[in-house]
Amino acid sequence: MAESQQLWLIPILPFLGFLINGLAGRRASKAFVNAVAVGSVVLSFIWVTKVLTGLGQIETTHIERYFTWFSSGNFSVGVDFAVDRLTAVMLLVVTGIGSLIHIYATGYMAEEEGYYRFFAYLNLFMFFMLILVLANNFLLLFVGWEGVGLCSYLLIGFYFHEKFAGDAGKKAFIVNRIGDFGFSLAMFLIVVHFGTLDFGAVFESAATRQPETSAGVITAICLLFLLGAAGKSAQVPLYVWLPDAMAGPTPVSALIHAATMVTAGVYMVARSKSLFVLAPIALETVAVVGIVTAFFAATIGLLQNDIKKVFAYSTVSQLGYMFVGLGVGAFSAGIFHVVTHAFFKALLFLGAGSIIHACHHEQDMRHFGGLRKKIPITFATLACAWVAIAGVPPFSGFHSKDAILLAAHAHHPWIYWVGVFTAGMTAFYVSRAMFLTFFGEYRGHAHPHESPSSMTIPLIILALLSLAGGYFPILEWLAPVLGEEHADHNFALVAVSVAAGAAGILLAYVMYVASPGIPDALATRFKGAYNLIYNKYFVDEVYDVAIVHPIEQGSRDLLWRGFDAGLIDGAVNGIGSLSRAVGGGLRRLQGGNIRSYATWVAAGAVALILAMSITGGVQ
Amino acid sequence: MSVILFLLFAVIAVAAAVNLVVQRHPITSALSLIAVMGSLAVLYLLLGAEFIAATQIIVYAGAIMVLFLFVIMLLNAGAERQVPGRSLASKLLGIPVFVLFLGIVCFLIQRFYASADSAVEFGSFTGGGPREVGMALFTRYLLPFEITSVLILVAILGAVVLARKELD
Amino acid sequence: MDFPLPLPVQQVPLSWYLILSAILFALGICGFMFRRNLITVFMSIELMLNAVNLSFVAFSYQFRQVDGQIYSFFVMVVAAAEAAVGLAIILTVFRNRQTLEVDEMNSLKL
Amino acid sequence: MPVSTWPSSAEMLRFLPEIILTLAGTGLMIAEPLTGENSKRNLGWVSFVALVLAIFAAIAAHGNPGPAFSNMLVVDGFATFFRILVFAVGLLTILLSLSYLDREKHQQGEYYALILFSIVGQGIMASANELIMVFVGIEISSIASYILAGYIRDDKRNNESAIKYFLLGSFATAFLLYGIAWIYGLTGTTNLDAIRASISNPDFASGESLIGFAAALMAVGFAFKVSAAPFQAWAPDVYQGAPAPVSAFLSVGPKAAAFAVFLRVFRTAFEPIGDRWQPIVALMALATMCIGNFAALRQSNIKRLLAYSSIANAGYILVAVSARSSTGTEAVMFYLASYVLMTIGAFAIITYFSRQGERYVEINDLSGLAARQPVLAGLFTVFALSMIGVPLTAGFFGKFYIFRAALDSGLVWLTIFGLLNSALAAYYYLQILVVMYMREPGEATENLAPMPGGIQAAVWISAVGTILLGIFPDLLSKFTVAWTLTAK
Amino acid sequence: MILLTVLFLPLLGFIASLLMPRDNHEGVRRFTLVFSLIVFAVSLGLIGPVLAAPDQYSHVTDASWISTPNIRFHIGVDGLSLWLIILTTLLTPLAALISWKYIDHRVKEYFAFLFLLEFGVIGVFVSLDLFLYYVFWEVGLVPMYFLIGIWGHERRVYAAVKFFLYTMAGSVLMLAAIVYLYLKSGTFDYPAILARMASGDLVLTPAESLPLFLAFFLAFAVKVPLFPLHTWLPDAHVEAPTAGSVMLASVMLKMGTYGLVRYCLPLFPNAARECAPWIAALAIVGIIYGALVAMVQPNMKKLVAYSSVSHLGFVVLGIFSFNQLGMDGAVYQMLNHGVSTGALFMLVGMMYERRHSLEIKDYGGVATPAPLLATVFLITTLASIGLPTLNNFVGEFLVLQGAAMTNFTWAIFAAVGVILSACYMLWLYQRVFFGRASEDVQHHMPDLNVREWAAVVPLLILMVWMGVYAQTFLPAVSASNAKTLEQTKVNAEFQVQTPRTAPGVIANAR
Repeated sequence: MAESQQLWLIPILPFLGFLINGLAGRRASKAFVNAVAVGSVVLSFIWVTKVLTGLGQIETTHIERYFTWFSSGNFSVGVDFAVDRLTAVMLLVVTGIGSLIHIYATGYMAEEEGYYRFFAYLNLFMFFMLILVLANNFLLLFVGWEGVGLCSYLLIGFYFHEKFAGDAGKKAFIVNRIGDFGFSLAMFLIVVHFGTLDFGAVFESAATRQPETSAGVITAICLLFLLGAAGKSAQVPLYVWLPDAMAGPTPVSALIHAATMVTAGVYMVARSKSLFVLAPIALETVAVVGIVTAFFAATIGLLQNDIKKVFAYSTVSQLGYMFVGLGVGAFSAGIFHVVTHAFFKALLFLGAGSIIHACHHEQDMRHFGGLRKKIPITFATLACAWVAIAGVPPFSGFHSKDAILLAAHAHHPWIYWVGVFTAGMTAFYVSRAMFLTFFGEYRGHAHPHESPSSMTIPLIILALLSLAGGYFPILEWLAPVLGEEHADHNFALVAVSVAAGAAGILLAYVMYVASPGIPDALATRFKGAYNLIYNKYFVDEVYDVAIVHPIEQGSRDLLWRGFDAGLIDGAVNGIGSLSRAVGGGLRRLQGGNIRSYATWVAAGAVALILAMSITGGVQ
Repeated sequence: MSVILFLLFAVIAVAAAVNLVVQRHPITSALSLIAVMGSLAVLYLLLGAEFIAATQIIVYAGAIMVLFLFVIMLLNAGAERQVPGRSLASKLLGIPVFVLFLGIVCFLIQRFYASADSAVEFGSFTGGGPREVGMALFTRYLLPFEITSVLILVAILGAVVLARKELD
Repeated sequence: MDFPLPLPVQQVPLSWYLILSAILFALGICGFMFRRNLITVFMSIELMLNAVNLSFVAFSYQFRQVDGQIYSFFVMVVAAAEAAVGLAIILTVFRNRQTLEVDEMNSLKL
Repeated sequence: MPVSTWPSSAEMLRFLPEIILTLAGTGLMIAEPLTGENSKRNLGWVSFVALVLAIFAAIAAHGNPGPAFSNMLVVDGFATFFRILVFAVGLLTILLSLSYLDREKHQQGEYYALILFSIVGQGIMASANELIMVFVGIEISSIASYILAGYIRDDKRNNESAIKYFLLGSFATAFLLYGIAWIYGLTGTTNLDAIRASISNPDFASGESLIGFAAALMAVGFAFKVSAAPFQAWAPDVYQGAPAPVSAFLSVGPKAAAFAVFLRVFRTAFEPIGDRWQPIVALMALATMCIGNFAALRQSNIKRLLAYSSIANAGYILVAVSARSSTGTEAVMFYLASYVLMTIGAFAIITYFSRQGERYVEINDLSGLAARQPVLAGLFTVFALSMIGVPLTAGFFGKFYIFRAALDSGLVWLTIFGLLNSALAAYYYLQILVVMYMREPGEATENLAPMPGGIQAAVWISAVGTILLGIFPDLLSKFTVAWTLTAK
Repeated sequence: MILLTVLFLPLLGFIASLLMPRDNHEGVRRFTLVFSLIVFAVSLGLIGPVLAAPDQYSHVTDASWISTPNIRFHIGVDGLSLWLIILTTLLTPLAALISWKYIDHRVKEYFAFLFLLEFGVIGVFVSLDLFLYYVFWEVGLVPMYFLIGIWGHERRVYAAVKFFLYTMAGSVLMLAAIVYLYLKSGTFDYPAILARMASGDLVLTPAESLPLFLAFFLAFAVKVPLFPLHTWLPDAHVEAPTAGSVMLASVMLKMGTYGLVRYCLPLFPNAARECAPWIAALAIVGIIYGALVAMVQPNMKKLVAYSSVSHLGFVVLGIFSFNQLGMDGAVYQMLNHGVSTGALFMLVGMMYERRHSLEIKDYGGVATPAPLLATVFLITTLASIGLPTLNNFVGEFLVLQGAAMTNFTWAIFAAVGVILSACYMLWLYQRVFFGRASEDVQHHMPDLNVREWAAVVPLLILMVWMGVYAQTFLPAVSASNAKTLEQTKVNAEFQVQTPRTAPGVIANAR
């Protein structure tokens, strides 16, 4: 093993930040809080770069074992960190974008109450996210997995005075729990069949097993992992929490719900690549789930008016793309998209935050308009993100998305076509958002102003990354770990997808800049479809009616009042009442009358005589 | 002869006992009881228990029953009132219990006692005279005999405690 | 003692005595159950004791032993003692309640 | 038949305790009219001393065990145990009575004499080896008890208690007597060992049915005395109506002696037909437990509640009787001892608490006692917990020994029902605790005079004994083991 | 000697506090705190020798107590009981702390009962003689009855009586079974009985061992409480004073699960294995049922109580998985539940002290006036729902893993409980702490004071410690569980060799 790189410092720095801010932040000055929060993450980023330079090409996985977390019998779980090329990418993304967003947040959150609390949570998130990425076994990964979920919960519910924030946080956590349910079961199956949770050991023994004996189990494991990933990465049918999660402060949306945490599912599937490749059915399912999600979320995104909601559905949709990438075997492409998406989606959110900040917490695009001139830096940077996500060559989104779509075409052409159509929609709704926000006349009542430099600088950096990110050699870098894609660069296919993007932008321009009456006309014309999509297919409502409500009502009326209080306690109390009734009956026999008592004595005597003289005596 | 005597006095005894049970007035019942005791004394004689027969008349019929009569008269007890009794249990179970009890006892005697049964021959047993009784009482049964004095002491004490006039 | 027997001998079986005893005993039970005067009830008990005595004497004859008779003697003593106490109790009851009705003695219940 | 000579001094010694008590009782009768109103209390102390002497005499007698008076009596460990037990009951009863009689203005020497005579009867029952002694002992004990139950003769409750006790008691005795007659008729003897020998003889003429019949009649008498179902009906009325110290006495003394006799007769004389009576006694035990516990659930009067509780306790003891083993006998002995302690303790508190004329005998009168009189409530709690059978109290070990014996004899079903019954019983004892601890203090808990010394002594002795036996049952169980009824 | 001290010091405390003057409330409180801290400190001395040989009994005292029948005062500690004892001694001073202001009448009796409770509970955990065990088992009942009945809320009497009767009814049959075992084996001494079973001197036929097992099991199942015998628990918890709830949840319920591990499995391995599917089914139903019912409770304590039903379902499931992981997890989960649910009850109690209500609807927005309380509550909540790095996670994971190894379906259903626990706890948290604070809440919810801090901080530390470095605690537990499992196997093998055994039993004895 190579010399120790002190990997533990990477997550522990933000954790220290969390501790300091959490314990002392309340009474500390903002400057101090800023210094601790930003400083710890930036230091962590620096440490990451130092570690990665130290490790160089990372031909083999670099593992550092610290201590046994718990052990039972032959089974033990260690706190072990590992770095390979995949981890390296993720580490850079997480700490890098994390640093930017921390910096941004110092400006964005400047006037919020609970400032220290926000940063403490954010640091805690970094800690868990880094654990997730660094983990060398499934359980430690799960620690990070759950931890980021927790921070997500805390940060979504940051404005805890508002009911919707609390609701959204809870929803996020619980839906994630459903995913974790799958994740846990997958782990259980792994332990049952492989006896360990260490990545290396599991993958190795999975690969050497006889496929006919273990295929079913591995498929099951992978499907369960998929459930977990679907929860975390907001895939159908568990995507519902992510749009609601926008209740949190915007930097949170950028960091957690766009750039890092939600991609954990993708990371996890990529990490488990060795298993997934042994389970083609599971892989297929991943692809289908991905494309369905991509398409489905994109349609919803078309009609949202809340700028953050639009981006949220966009995130869901983009995550779908990543899943498609994984599902069709283009793991590197999936991760590549993770990276580029982290750039441009973080940028989109931060930009949106900047807009919201400028417009005094207005998020409805119908109250924006013409902001291009009022907040030019924001506009400029957002435009970079726009072109990136719309797949305009040669910007970052184009590269990663095309890598995925090409791989998909090689695999299942229909996925490609749906993907292309979705790309068109993506271009449309992002353009729509851009047009509604920055073009036309200002329709709001606030006095928009440009954000402070602590916010704009990260925007600018991200903008650059969004533009150029596509040229990072991530595919090549990851190839040894995640395998090569064998899709040939078919220019026709590329052209089609680019065209779809262009069409989307064009259509949006027509509808929202050139002739703004069209949307309303269409809405009245296709009222049913419009309502359906506008209300997000009523998925939340269906879940409510079909799952949440029955469980709640059933628990209350059937289980608690009916079974618990009624049946069990009723039976228990019934025994009591019955006993008392018997007692009452006996009391009546005991009426105080001597002659009755004598009768009982005589009758008892008769019974006794009968019993004792007849039993056994008379045959 | 002994058959006739037995039957005669047995019938008297049963009849008197029935009378005791069916009569409403305690005096009548008391007199019936005396009749039972008298006829039993005769049967004792038939069984060769002379001393007991005598005691039966003197102590039982004489002393105890007189005490009863005294009390009945002292309290001026009249006939029971003609109201329905309050004991449901005795009303429902009384007769069945009586019949069953008697039935079982008779059955058992007929069925099982027959093997040990013997004919009563008057005069064949003469161990029931005062001498024999006295011998047994003061040798083997000395302790119980002495102890019964405690019993009687208790009875006296009880009567005194319960029936005396308040001193104060 | 020698006693001439003019009639053709047809002896009484001992069991008849026992059955008579049983009948009297059962009648005593009946008396307790059906009579409502305290004194009569008490007399029913005396009847039962008498019935027992008859059994004792009969058995005494059976074994040609005096022991059974001694028993009945003790029973008489006990009966006497009981009579003294019982009647004293009945007196106190009557003094307090002015009645001998058995059915009135039921204030203690429930 | 052997004609015995004048009793030897050893035989006299074996009967010495009863002689002492008889003499003391007679002396009290004589002294009573000669004693001034104010010094009658001293007569109580005389009886106390007599009982202490009797205990010593019983111990002395045990030093020289064996039969006495033509085998009428037998002094063995079993007899000694029960003698000491009933004498101890007498001691505690007298401690209770001293101030009670003062309070009720009935301080008389006769009372103590009656107690002593009753105990004489019970002592005889404990050592009787002859049915005639059984009978006479029961009668002495009972007749004295009848009078004691109606001791406050101008109290209607006392009257009724006495008349019920008397009539029903005599009624049951008649059955017992009839049974004795039949035993005599079937075996020609009334000596317990001889009866056993006669029954176990394979040529036994009359067959088992008649013996069963006779045994059943005797069982009626015993079952009545121990208040076993279905002969239990008298007990609640009598205990409720009798003066509180007498209730205490009646619910333990005669009962303990009756169990002694029950055991001795059935385990000695009727052991050969054990197969016949065991299931019957077991059923009786079950019925007794159930009736006692179920009926107790609905009681509001403490004395009556304790009466039902004593019925239930009789049921537990019958479980041990039905075990038909020497461990069963040990269990009976242990349980009775612990039962004596907790029952007398509880009655002692009631005696004190009820105040003149026994005004406060409802459970609700105890409301909030713990707040006003924590020590008193604590003591009552000890007794209640012991009756429930919570460990570290004597009652727990009592139950434990009983159910061990039952299981040992394969009475699994009875054990289970018994244990469930004891859980059921917890309910009404808890009710007392609830009232004492969890209610607001009521009118009845006010103006409690300080506890008289005698009652205090009785309560503390009972409580300490209850806890001591609960922690170190060996203190007693080594005697029960050594002195159990040995099958010959 | 240390163990004797730990066991009897509380008894001494009980007596001493009873003897203290009646109205010196402050004195009694201080005495209780200091004295129970001393007990805790002494109990720490148990750890060293036990960790050195966790599968053996350390600190053994074996003296004759009762000669007929031979009942021994046999006590000892192994890896299974060690942490439970420490938990008990730790929670007692904390319970005293949280009762400081809460209890203002009949103070000395209250603290006396607290000591008696500690005595009984420790006794249960250290007894190695079945009879002694039963004695302590019942002794623990009495103080809790009074704690609920005297210092509880409105329906305290009902709850106290229900608690007592439920437990009593459950445990009497265990007594019968203990006695039966004694009659079969001739001893109450637990190690001796096991030795006899292992050597084949004592053979229980299937017809015997099943009823015996059920008799033990019923007693424990009531105590645990296992669905559907749980209905006493919500009532008892709701009505009990805070410290009562804490002690009840944290240590008394463990008496049941401890009994399952300590007695049910080694004594009746075949019966236990035979019944395992049914019991696991009940446990799983309990997990889900408890969670669902907890979700709809309007009362905080009731909610936590039902959550206990759910949590303890995990413990039972783990035990009846019959493998190392499951059992380790189960035992660990006992400790975890003791820490986190104890803390939850403490916090709920603190809120009750401020607001005098347990109804969730009377709260809302508490995080605003009392952020520290909110934070502590949050951490506790997270621990309770099994967030990794906090204690419950390790236990739950091991239990579920163990269950999965035995029967994967169990794990599937049981894991649903993990989802649901998040639902009800977070919903509770949201309703109580989130939202806008009403006037009442705003003014009557001061933040934690020093005394309250002192009560919860040890538990918070434990939550993290046990969650992050389980190796402090687990190896001892593991070793003793390994021995227990071995015992169940020894017997199974023995049964295989015995021709009398029915084939079904062998099939079930893995």
